[in-house]
Amino acid sequence: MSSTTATRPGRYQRPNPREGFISWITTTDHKRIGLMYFWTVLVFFFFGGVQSALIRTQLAQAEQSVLTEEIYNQVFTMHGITMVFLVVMPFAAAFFNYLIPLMIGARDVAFPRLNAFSYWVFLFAGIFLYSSFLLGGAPNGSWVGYAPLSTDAVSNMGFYAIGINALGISSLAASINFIVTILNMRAPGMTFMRMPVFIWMALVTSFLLLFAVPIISTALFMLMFDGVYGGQFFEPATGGDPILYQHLFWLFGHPEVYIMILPTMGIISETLPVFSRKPLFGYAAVVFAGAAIGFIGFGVWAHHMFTSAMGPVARSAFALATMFIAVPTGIKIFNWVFTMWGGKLRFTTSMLFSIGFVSMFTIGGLSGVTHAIVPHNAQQHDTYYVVAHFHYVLFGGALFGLIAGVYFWFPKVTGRLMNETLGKWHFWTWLLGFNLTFGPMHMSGLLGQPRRTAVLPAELGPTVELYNLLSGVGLIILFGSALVFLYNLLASTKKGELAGEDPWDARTLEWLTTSPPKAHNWDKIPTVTHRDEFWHRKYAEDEAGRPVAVPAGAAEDVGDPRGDNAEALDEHIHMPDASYWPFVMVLGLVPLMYGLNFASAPLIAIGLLWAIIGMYGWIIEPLAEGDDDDPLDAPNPSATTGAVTY
Amino acid sequence: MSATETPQQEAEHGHHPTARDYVNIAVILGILTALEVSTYFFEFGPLGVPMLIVLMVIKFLLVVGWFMHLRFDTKVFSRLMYTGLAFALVLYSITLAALYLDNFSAMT
Amino acid sequence: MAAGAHETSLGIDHRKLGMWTFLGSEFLFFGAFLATFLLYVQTTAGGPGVEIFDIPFTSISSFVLLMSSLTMVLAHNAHTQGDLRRMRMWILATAGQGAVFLGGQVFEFNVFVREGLTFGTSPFATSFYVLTGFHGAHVFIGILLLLTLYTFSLTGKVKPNQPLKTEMIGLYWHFVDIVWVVLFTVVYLIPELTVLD
Amino acid sequence: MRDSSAERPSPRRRTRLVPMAGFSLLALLLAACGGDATRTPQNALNPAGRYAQEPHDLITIVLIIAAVVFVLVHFLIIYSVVKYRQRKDDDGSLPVQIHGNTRLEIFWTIIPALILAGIAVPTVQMIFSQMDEPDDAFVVEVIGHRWWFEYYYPEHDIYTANEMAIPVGRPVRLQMTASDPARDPAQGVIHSFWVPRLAGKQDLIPGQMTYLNMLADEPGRYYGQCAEYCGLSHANMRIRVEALDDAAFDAWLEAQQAPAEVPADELAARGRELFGDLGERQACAACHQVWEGDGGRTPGTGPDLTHLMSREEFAGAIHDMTPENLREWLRDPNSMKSMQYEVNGIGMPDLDLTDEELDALVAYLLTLE
Ligand code: HEA
Ligand code: HEA
Ligand code: HEC
Ligand code: CUA
Ligand SMILES: [Cu+2]
Repeated sequence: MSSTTATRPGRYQRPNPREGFISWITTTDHKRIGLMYFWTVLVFFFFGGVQSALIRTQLAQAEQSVLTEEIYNQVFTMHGITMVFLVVMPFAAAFFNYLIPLMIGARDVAFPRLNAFSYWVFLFAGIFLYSSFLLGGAPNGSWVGYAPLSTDAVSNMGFYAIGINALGISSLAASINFIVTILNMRAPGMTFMRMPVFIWMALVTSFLLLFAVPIISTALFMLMFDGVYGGQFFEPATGGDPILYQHLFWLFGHPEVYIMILPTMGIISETLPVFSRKPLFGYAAVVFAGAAIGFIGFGVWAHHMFTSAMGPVARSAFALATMFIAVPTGIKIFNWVFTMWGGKLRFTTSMLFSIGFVSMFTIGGLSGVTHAIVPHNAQQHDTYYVVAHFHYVLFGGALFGLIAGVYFWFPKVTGRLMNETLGKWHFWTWLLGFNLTFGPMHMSGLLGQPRRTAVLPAELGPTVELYNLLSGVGLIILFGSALVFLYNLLASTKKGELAGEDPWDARTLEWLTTSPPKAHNWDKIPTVTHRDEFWHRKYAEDEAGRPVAVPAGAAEDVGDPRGDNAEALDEHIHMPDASYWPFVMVLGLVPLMYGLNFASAPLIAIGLLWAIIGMYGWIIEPLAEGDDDDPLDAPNPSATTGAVTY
Repeated sequence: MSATETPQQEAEHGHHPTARDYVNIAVILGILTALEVSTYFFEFGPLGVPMLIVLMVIKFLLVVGWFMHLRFDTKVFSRLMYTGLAFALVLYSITLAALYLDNFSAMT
Repeated sequence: MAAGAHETSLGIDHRKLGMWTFLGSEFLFFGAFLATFLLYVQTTAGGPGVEIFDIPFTSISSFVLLMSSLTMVLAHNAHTQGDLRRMRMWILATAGQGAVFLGGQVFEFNVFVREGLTFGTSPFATSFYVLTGFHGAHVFIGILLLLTLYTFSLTGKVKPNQPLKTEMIGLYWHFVDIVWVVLFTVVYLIPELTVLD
Repeated sequence: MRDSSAERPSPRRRTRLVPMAGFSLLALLLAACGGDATRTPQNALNPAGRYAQEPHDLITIVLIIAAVVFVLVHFLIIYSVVKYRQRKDDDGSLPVQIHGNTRLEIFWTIIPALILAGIAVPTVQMIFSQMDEPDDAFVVEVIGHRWWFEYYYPEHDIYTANEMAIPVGRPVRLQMTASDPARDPAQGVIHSFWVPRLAGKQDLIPGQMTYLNMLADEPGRYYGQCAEYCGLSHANMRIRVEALDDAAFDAWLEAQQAPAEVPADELAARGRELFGDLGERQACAACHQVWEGDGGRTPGTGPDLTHLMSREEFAGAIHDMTPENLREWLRDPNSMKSMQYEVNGIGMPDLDLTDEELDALVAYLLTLE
């Protein structure tokens, strides 16, 4: 944003388009990056959905062979990978990106280019994973990739090890970015205990990622070294221990499931109060419980290994830890319910999904507790009972909440409302289809149906067959429902009812600015004096605790609670400029990933070199033209003569 | 971000170590290393391992505290580092214990 | 992004906070490989074990790496005083010592391979190479960063009033150093005492 | 109770859909408890011995507690939804802004903690009691291969595959590991042994030994299958356990210990010859043992065929032991079960057998009583 942009001699032209393809490739705006995450996620969700449809078709009847075992195994593996790493996690990242700066009163995240980098790594790692279908078959060692099966070349798990590792880099960069943003960029007055719960959960999630991602990264490196380069980490022939892999995977894997649910818990903690017209019941307890879940969540990993080679002491210890994670979760459930208690509930679609979340997640959580009963876990483990459990927490939990968030913040992002009638259709069919798909799995699991089997054995009996058929029917409903959602999204973006600035009578800071927000979010950074700041600008409480609208002509002027905003622009707003470099650098990752997978030294070298060059471009480029991080940045003769890297 | 990397800012934290302090620390580090290596040449009996661990911890703390300025910087940094360190220590110790002590091979 | 450190909520520069956050997570990265190595210290599948280590040799390269931390912090010290010339000298010294350490590692690996400890010989071998190899990769990146810093201080991209840049690279460098402090003791010295007897 | 409640979803009011879905689930759960063994032979809710019964009793209690919590939470949700919904005639005023209630919050922290502590005690006790080695256990060694189970009876020097016979009323201790193709853990992968009505599952780890206790109270055929994903044909790796009363079990042991008879019939004799020598092609005997009494029994890389006909099913217990099936199996094994012999040597190869060879081999196999 300065006059020097066009005039610097000897330097490449910095991109600064406001629209068009290039503007998306080069953007560093957290809102645009959030949107890119969102749309990419929808596409991957569609893929994951198609894969689940293949699974359900194959299992619709006993002893079918619509798919060969080979294909089936690839399909369920990619389904798990897609849904976990390419749908739920980046879905949360979409919300984090869009909302964190808005909710804490910042103009962007701490490292805007790193943010773009995270997105591009995510996209290209996803494409890399899917390219495996064309290059000798997709990974087929399941999403947990247990060694030594996954070090066998036939499992194609090189793609998994390398692709997920790349996704880990993306997540790690994003988590550092969000941690710094939240710790360091809060608006004046936004103390920790005034932060929205969503921000708290984003912070906890980021810390979980920060500490969990390096662990999976090591596990995946080991898998890659064993599988592609002849390493012996998990090879029993030379004394390698396959159980080590399981520990490392679940050391990450269990925090991971909370990484997937905590963002949703944050969303719910925003929507329920708004639509109940009451503050969140027990804010401190909800925050504390969220942190406790994150913390305890690091100490329960081996509950996925109760039937593995673990002795009774470890089994007992992890059973205890696992059970007690229900306590903080229970605190949250009850606090949410009591947020509704005594309120005035408005059943918007967003509210319905939020209530649906509380209900469905409770079911999934309770079945989770039954897993911790180790003697009986030996019956449940690796059956459809577990499949039911985790779809209830992931789909009924994480996805329900994320969708509640979509309906809630859609007007913020687009300035328009989503169609409520379609929304209600979406919700009820979604709820019905979901329960029909996954409810019966509890039973088919207990009746003896193991997971990850390409055939439904006829000997399990007609009851189990019936349940499987029901699951298939449920999925058809889900697909219809998803189409309603998709239509609603697209149609409402174009011609949805105009939302105005504050359609929900909301409570938090992001509603203080315009919808959609300007590129720089705030004309003037607001000063925060309360938790639920925006609400407190609109209402005061009388002695009885009853809220009354702020008097003095406030009512007629929506702009008034935005008092800060009405003033003129802050002196001189520096926004980070767009940049090619994150994208360019990530392009280098592509040859690197294939090179590692096919053990090709030239490809690896090209990739590394490319990435390093990209990195230099990145370092040399000032964050914003003319707003170099050095106030002394005068045209320096040596700057053009001495620099060689571009 | 900008113009904050001025010498004055460092001064705000007060008692900033001098080059001489750094050299002193390095001398201590060198001596400790020599002590460590001496376990290879001399027999320390059962004292060897505990001694090595203590020396390692001291060296670690010296580098972190002085060279990385943790002693003089804001607590936030210490918390970040020690949280990571504590997580690593606890989690991997439990893992090793489970693998070594409490599996079937150990049972029989 | 307009916010400088004076405007941040914690009064700390973003980059330094980000670096420390990152370093916090690195403990878990190296920890896993170290734990793996400990698990496999004696799993040599008939191949060479810890007796292959040449403690005097590794001691010297460890010492060099340790001293590179001194030159690193001196470089930062010089930079805080705005003395780019001395800063550059110390940076070169640091990078040089890093290179000596790396050279030592390459040499050591070569010797080991010749003595029969190849990457796929045993879990011991693989975990040793991967653990120390990843540390070496960190040193290598550190050297690249140092040389970049050196060049940029010549071109004016890094200026006398920007010691934070040196400090950040220093943090990374010292971290790599403390990892080696741990590795040297746990990988080389302690097994030498316990496993061999 | 019958399972049929699943088949007729009854029309309900929308607002109650959520709880109703839950309740019908619970009803289904209970319905299956007494499930009829022939309709659901792999039913974990229908235990047939103490190692399956005890966990089942424990989980029943936990499920009831879970049901109570479920009902409670949903009562609260539904009550709030009905009572506190914004009415049509709403005056636009806002409800009292309650920020929390510490006493209530402590209450719902402590109560769940107490409940869980209550569940934890018997759980931990049972973990130990289930894993303890029983006193007079009958030991069977189990090796998981891709994709079939091999059993060895160390006291009697018996090898068999997929179908295992055990004595009724006596605890059986399985001593398990995994390896591929034969006893080489280098290519082994993890499997899991699971016969729900007799015991929970336990993984088999290549290079390590794991143990599992089982007990059958009644004679009968118990179904199970591999429960840890082990690659291509994981779905086709099934288990049959035949629990026999003492007399029958002794007879079984005796029959299995006997060497195979050399067939008299001409075609079968020709088959026996081919079995040992297929010219250019790999002989069956390279992988399969048919023990005729000389020397000790030495396992091959494929199932022991000495008493093949004593088994009702073959190939990971997915096919009935009929001459037609056997013939098809020898003609084109991959059509009967997905394997990857060509890729990494796992499974049974296609040996391009001619029709006569097939006839002879099948005739021979049929003599292996
Ligand atoms: C979002 C993801 C998510 C979440 C939140 C959870 C939450 C929980 N999970 Fe789940 N889990 C998964 C995702 C998740 N899980 C996945 C993906 C797998 C399978 C991985 C694979 O193998 O592929 C899995 C598998 C899994 C297993 C291994 C099963 C097996 O393979 O054998 C276990 C075992 O203990 C378990 C336990 C739990 C527990 C105790 C909780 C608890 O956090 C739940 C707590 C919540 C409640 C209990 C409800 C509300 C509480 C109250 C109303 C208070 C009162 C309650 C009581 C007094 C009980 N989970
Ligand atoms: C968040 C995670 C998540 C989600 C949402 C889902 C969703 C679904 N899952 Fe799955 N699932 C997993 C995570 C998830 N799953 C995991 C981790 C595993 C374990 C894998 C393993 O064992 O390794 C698994 C395994 C798994 C199995 C077990 C396979 C086996 O063990 O053999 C089954 C079986 O039925 C199944 C079914 C389904 C179904 C029917 C859905 C449906 O609910 C899907 C519904 C989706 C749609 C209907 C998509 C529609 C989308 C659109 C229409 C958008 C269109 C947009 C554009 C075109 C731009 N899943
Ligand atoms: C390279 C090894 C190999 C050769 C040669 C081989 N088989 Fe097999 N065979 C196997 C393996 C492995 C299995 C187990 C396959 C499975 O169930 O997954 C098997 C299974 C069988 C079974 C089913 C046993 C059971 O109880 O499940 C029969 C019968 C059989 N083979 C017969 C033969 C005959 C007859 C020949 C020769 C014409 C032959 N095999 C050659 C490896 C071999
Ligand atoms: Cu063996 Cu699955
Ligand atoms: Cu878990």
